[in-house]
Amino acid sequence: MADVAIPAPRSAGHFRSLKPLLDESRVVLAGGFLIILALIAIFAPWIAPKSPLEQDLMMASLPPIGFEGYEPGYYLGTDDLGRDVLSRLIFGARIALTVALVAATLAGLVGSLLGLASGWYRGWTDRIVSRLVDIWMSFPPVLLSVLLVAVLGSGLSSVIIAIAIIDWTRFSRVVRAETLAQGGLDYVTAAESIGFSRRHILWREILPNVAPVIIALLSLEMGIAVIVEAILSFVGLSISSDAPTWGGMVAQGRQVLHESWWVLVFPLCSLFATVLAFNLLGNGLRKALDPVMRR
Amino acid sequence: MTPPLVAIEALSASSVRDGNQPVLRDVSLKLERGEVHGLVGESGAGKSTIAKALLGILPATIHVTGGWLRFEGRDLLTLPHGELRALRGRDITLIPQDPQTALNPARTIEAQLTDGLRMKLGLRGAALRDRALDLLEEVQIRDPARVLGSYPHQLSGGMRQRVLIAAAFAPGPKLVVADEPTTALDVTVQKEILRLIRRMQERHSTAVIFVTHDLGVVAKICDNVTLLYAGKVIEAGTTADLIERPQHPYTKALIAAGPRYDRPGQGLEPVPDSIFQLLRAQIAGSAERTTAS
Amino acid sequence: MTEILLEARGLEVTYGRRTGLVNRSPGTRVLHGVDVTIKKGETVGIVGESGSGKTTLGRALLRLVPVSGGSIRFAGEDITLASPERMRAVRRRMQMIFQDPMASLNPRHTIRTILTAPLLLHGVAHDRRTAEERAVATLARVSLPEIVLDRYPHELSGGQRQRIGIARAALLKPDFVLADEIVSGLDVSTQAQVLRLLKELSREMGLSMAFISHDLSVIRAVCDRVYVMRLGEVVEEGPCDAIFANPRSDYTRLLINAIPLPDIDPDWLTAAPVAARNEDHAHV
Amino acid sequence: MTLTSVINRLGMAAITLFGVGLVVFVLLRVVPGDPIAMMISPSATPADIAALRAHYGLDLPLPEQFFIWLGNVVHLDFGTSISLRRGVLQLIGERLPATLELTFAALVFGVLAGGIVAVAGVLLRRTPLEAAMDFVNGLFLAVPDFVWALVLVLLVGVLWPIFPLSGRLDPVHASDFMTPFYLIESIVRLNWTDTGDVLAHLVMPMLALGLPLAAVIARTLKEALSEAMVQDYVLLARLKGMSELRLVLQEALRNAVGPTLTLTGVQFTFMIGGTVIVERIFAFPGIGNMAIDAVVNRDLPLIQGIVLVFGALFIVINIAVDLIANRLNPRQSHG
Amino acid sequence: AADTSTLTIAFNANLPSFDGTTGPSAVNPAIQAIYRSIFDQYIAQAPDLSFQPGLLTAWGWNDDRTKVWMDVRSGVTWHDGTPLTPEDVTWSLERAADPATGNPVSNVWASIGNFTVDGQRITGDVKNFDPTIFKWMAFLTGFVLPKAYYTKVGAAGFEAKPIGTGPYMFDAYEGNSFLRLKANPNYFGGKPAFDTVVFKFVTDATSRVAEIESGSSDVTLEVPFEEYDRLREKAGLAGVSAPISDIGMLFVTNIEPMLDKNVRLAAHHAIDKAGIVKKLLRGYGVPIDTLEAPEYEAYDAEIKVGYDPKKAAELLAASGYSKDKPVKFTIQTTRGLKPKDYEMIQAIVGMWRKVGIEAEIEVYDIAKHFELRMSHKLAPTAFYNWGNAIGDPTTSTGFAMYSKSPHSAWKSDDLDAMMNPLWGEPDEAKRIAGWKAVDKYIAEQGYVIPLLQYVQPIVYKSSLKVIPNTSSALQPTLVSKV
Ligand SMILES: Nc1ncnc2c1ncn2[C@@H]1O[C@H](COP(=O)(O)OP(=O)(O)OP(=O)(O)O)[C@@H](O)[C@H]1O
Ligand SMILES: Nc1ncnc2c1ncn2[C@@H]1O[C@H](COP(=O)(O)OP(=O)(O)OP(=O)(O)O)[C@@H](O)[C@H]1O
Ligand SMILES: [Mg+2]
Ligand SMILES: [Mg+2]
Ligand code: NI
Repeated sequence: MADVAIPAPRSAGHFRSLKPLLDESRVVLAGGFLIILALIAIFAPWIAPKSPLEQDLMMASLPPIGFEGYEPGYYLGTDDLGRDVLSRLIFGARIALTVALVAATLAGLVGSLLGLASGWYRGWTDRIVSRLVDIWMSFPPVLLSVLLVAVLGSGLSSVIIAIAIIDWTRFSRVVRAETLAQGGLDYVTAAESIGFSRRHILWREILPNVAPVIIALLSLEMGIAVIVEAILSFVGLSISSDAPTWGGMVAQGRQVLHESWWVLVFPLCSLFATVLAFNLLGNGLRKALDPVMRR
Repeated sequence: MTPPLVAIEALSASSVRDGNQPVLRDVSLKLERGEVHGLVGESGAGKSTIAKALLGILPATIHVTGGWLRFEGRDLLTLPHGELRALRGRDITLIPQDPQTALNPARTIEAQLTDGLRMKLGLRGAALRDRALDLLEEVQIRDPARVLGSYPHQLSGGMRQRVLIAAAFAPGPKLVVADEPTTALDVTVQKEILRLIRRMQERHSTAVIFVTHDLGVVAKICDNVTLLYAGKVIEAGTTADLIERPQHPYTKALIAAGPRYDRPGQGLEPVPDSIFQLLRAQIAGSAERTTAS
Repeated sequence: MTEILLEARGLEVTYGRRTGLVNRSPGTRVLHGVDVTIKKGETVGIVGESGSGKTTLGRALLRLVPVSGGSIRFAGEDITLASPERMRAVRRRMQMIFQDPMASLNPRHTIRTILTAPLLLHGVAHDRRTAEERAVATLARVSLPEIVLDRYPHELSGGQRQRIGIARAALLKPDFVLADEIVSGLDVSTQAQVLRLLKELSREMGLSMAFISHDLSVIRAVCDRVYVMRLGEVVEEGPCDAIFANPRSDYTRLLINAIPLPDIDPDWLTAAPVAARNEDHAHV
Repeated sequence: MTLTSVINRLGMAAITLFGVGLVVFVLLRVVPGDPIAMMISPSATPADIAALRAHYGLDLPLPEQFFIWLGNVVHLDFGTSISLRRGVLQLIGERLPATLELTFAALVFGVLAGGIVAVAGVLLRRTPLEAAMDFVNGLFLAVPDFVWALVLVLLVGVLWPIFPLSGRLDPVHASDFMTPFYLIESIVRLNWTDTGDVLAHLVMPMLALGLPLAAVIARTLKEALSEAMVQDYVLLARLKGMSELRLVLQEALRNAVGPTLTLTGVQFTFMIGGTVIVERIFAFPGIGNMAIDAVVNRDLPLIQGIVLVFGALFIVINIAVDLIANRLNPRQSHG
Repeated sequence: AADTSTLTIAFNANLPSFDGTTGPSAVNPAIQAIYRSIFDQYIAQAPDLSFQPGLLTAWGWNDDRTKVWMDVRSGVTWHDGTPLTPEDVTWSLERAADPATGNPVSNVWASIGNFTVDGQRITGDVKNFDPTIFKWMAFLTGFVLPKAYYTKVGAAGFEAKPIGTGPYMFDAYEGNSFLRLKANPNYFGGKPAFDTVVFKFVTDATSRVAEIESGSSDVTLEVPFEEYDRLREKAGLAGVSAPISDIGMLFVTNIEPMLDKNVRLAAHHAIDKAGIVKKLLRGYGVPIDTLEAPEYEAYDAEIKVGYDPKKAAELLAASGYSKDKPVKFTIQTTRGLKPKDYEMIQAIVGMWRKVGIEAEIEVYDIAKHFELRMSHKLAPTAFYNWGNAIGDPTTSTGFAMYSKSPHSAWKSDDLDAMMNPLWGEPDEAKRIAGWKAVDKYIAEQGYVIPLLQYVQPIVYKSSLKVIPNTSSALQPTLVSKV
């Protein structure tokens, strides 16, 4: 029967949306990098050759392996306190990823919820949320984050909260627009005509369709969070204890650049690579997840 | 003897995107000067692919795998890029399907209508404007001066399609490719547009390739028809022959499937599966023949 | 015998009206007092050119767009001002099939979810298993095999998707179904299948149906009665046979004359020009 | 825009500014760090401290402080800076022009550079060069402005010192300006030496601020252009024989520029925020540089004033962007 | 910096205000160099902190310390050409004493008053005896401002165009950017070396390095020591570094666990100050054990605490702590305010960890430090740097350790009892000896942990000569052409 000649699904079952993703070599590359980074972060204590905090002033400012005057065991050299750069990088990945994950998730959660609500219920909810977004966006973000960290005191949680407080608007705006767009599509009318409650429609019908946008934004936001943390460290306001943050290492390495460039260059590279990976992943996700369903 | 205006010979193409699935299979057709030739078939039959091949705008994902495509005896497939560029837009023009998206929303009608005149005919200044006004009059637009200064969103769908028709006939082409030019329009507007195309075509004795999926439209406007299925020519001939004396069972079945307001008892007969099987067998058979030869 | 199921009197719909303090706007009225009556088991066609308000009328009947005037009665109950809760209960008996089956099926749900969720919601089935059994039965009714359940909408062909749309509407055994341009995107052969299916179903289930289309041939093939709309008003109404045989309104005549039938008729194109239309300045 | 929509926007702007003022006010009162603590003498008694606090009006209850401040702001009195001991409005009036000139220069640079890259990228579609450009652009997207500033200081400043690294003018030869808009004034006066000097001082901070913007614009615009390039009207124009460059510029650009414009508006406000650090690094005498000092000194009236000005700028920019978008979109500009 | 009669200084701080007697900027040691260029102090101070005649040529108390007298230099003119009068001096003194003007140390100036003028001599009453009052006249807010001009143009007018009696005159100013001064040809100390002096305000250290390295500036200061060593070696550049009157220290607050003397002393003994100076500061710093730097009057070389991790561990063990069961507390620090401040604290925490102290670092900014210190809420240990350009023990040990001072962290009666009589001690020798005793006691008790005296690095073009100033103020008058 001609009409039962059902076209074969592009790929089986629930993994269907992974396929176009994997077609994008950049996404694979970026995702692979981030997975390795995450593994390094999780297993930092076992991977790092030294303790990131252990300092030995006698071993200060050693160059990386292969450069004149290196010491075996210090693969990427040491900083001016004699701490192992590689180990600090590895533990820094922990902080970077924690900040990225938690801050982006928080911002995403708050922003998406508000965006969904204002895009779907409209009316007063929308008016209030939109005004709040306007107010928020009018603040210069760097100034706001500096003030926030000053209020909250420095520390990992303060940085995370500050980023979430500043960046939720990014989500709210995009998710609102997407929700508005989705709300106008016929499948929503279909759900209404079947008799689903508005809340049910929001969570079960619209959310799954807005989710790809949120996921892509999350990935981009993680990159942004890493940068913001670096900016705060740079201004000297981030994680307080001598925790090894990349941003802090950059700020520190900057002062000794001509003496020991490796203290600056390696964390800067890690920072770039990570932000780049998050950006690539986010854009890849956006492209790959979005148009599949809308043809 | 002058060659026919268009001669397509054994044209085959396949889609890179869908795993080298054939899109056109040994398609041949001829088009004389001043003839309106219909291309009909269901969605995906390859109608637009033929139209695009004529215009030299096949997407990179479709590869021609064999055959010829001659325009006044010159093979369009091997024509140097410069000559092709000179040819299209002057000798071959297009009336697109969707008047909503085929006009640049950011430019005035005048600018878009006169592009071809300026670039292909070298008209300038007052002459250009006069020609544009004439063209709009020709496609029966009232108050052409006002329309020239308008933006597309200020015109109705029918008016936009008229503008597009005017633009297509502007440089005095030998062939106009019309890819479903009325599908997006209301029936009443469709009738006017069909009438207009026919009139313009007759006045300028232009040949038209008319792509549609509606046998009714074909019956009203085309001189000759080619019916396609899955990239293969199923039946071709004069319109009268094909509509009134269809040979192939698929053609018959298609005519029977369409409802008709004047025969309420008839129509709505789905094409039987046996015919699809036949079609598939036919396609497979000819494919074998090609590989064998 | 012919009991009235759905009745609208003087229906008015206005889009874009705002009543804010600074932000007010009278909006544009697109339905100007439309009367519609649909009897039990009857299929009513609504025809008219693009923008004439067909979709708006259909959705207003289901109270899916806010109604700014007139009244709607469904099965004897005035639902013009029914509460959202009440409407949700009524909706079980009023269903809808959409023009674009791709847009009307949630791209993130499997057919299984799409078909079982309404059953579970309205308590027609009390658990997943019975719901699925019902879904499979309905699928069979629209000639689709069970394997379709695990597919996503984009993994089906256009005709199949539209049959899923029909299945979804039929699932709850409604009294009334609104079908809005449901075949205009389909090839003739597929169109014939879908229309046949719809006719059979409505006969079997004793459905009342509002069938929106701009194609008079299709209307003629499936409807008992027809409403011809123009610019938000009904210009003519009556049984199909009567209207097609003897259209009273010029507009109806115009519509009928514009249909290209697959006949050789050299005069069709050149026959008296169709009446001028008000289409010169279409901006809103 | 109609009159009601103008009134509407102004009303919204007022509400937004009120909200901004409230938030910054509350935030500042909970920030630890007391402006008074920073200036008391080692031998001060608690009474001295209380007197000083009263002197700056910091002893009143918070709501009262807020409404006093708000009332003054309505009369355009932003108070007096604690650390600089001058009128906040006057200070901002002096510094804001520097920031505006800098950010506008960066905006122009970002738009031009980003636009050119985007157009080039579209013209080079499906060539290896396109991939390379995308890759480089991706890298640029990952580099925040303050890192650019560092890199520029280290590389260009020292290795290839053709542009001055600090300030807005060469202090030795700086002539007298009557207005704080040095660039504009020097151009108006046709004093090209000054113009050259001001421009040379702009280059480095402008690059630091403008490069990330350029990267963002390049990406967004290229995406929109690519999308527009497959539209029917572009196809039709191509059939008429237009060159690719003309297709991009004449057919696609105006239709694609909308999202980029909105984004540029948003990015521009981010950029004004970015001046906080970049101006610091290049010792550029703008409002961002002053903002850091204000925060370090807990100069409450000054911070409040600066944030409010930033907020107002944001609103103005957004209205401007909307107006431009309206102009460019024939659908809206008509009738 | 193209022509040689111009001196361009890449300066490390911004100039918030031209009035060096009011507001927070008045007590900011970094910008005294600028004030000292435009204005003169009542009493001048040489680079070695010794006092010299300034606008006053002679000064002193009467025998029973109930009156002060001052002789005003004659023949001095303001930059606008009007002569300096004793009224300018008394007006400046009275203005400084009036808290309403916003002088942050007005109560210091309020200790004298009721001035009478007789020729060039000013006589005033001592309201309450402060032995350091004449030292303050060479210190913060000790500037003479023009009475007539100031009253005429007002505060705003003065900010727009300040005039003083100093070696350089105001020429052009752009906030956060630069200040241009020109030579005062009528300066009483002789015409200064440069026609024009430009202060570029470059607060970012790396940018300052770039400024001097690219040749845009002639002199800069407070660059990272690594850079200092590198730049000094470069052709065309030279460097000078000297200890200054600025010390790095750890405040100890009298809360748990610092109430335990063993913990305090252990924390002190565990720090290898010499190691920190050598490795972190590349030798640029002088380890100290008291709040008095060697240049100060009350410096006592005898007071030594010493690096002794073993002893530290023993002390901790006596209180029941060990590496496995460490004593835990917070240490607060600024970051980037002083060279290597944060790194030093990290190093100290590392050293503490080895003896059984587990300290958590909290970074704060300087504003928060002030508030916490004023409200006595600092963490058990808090890093700060203390400047004392007059070298008097009251302004170092005194204000840092006296419980009634809002700047002290350790507040205890035993210390107050020792210090109380010293504030008004008229006998200078007795007074200094008293403060030495206080310092000794503080070291024994571990009430504060002094770390080091800072060294100021100055880099300049080798065509110049720079005399380092112990007070840390890089005055243009200390720079000359070779
Ligand atoms: N860009 C493309 N790349 C690859 N294959 C394509 C592309 N566009 C269309 N095809 C394939 O070519 C075949 C013929 O498509 P074509 O557009 O010519 O059909 P059509 O007859 O015009 O159909 P319709 O009536 O829907 O317009 C289809 O199978 C389609 O999948
Ligand atoms: N959500 C809406 N907001 C504002 N105006 C609308 C909205 N939906 C439809 N309209 C307008 O209402 C009028 C009637 O639209 P409707 O969709 O009901 O027409 P229709 O007869 O279904 O047309 P079509 O055949 O094109 O589907 C049109 O002028 C349309 O522009
Ligand atoms: Mg087609
Ligand atoms: Mg409709
Ligand atoms: Ni108009």
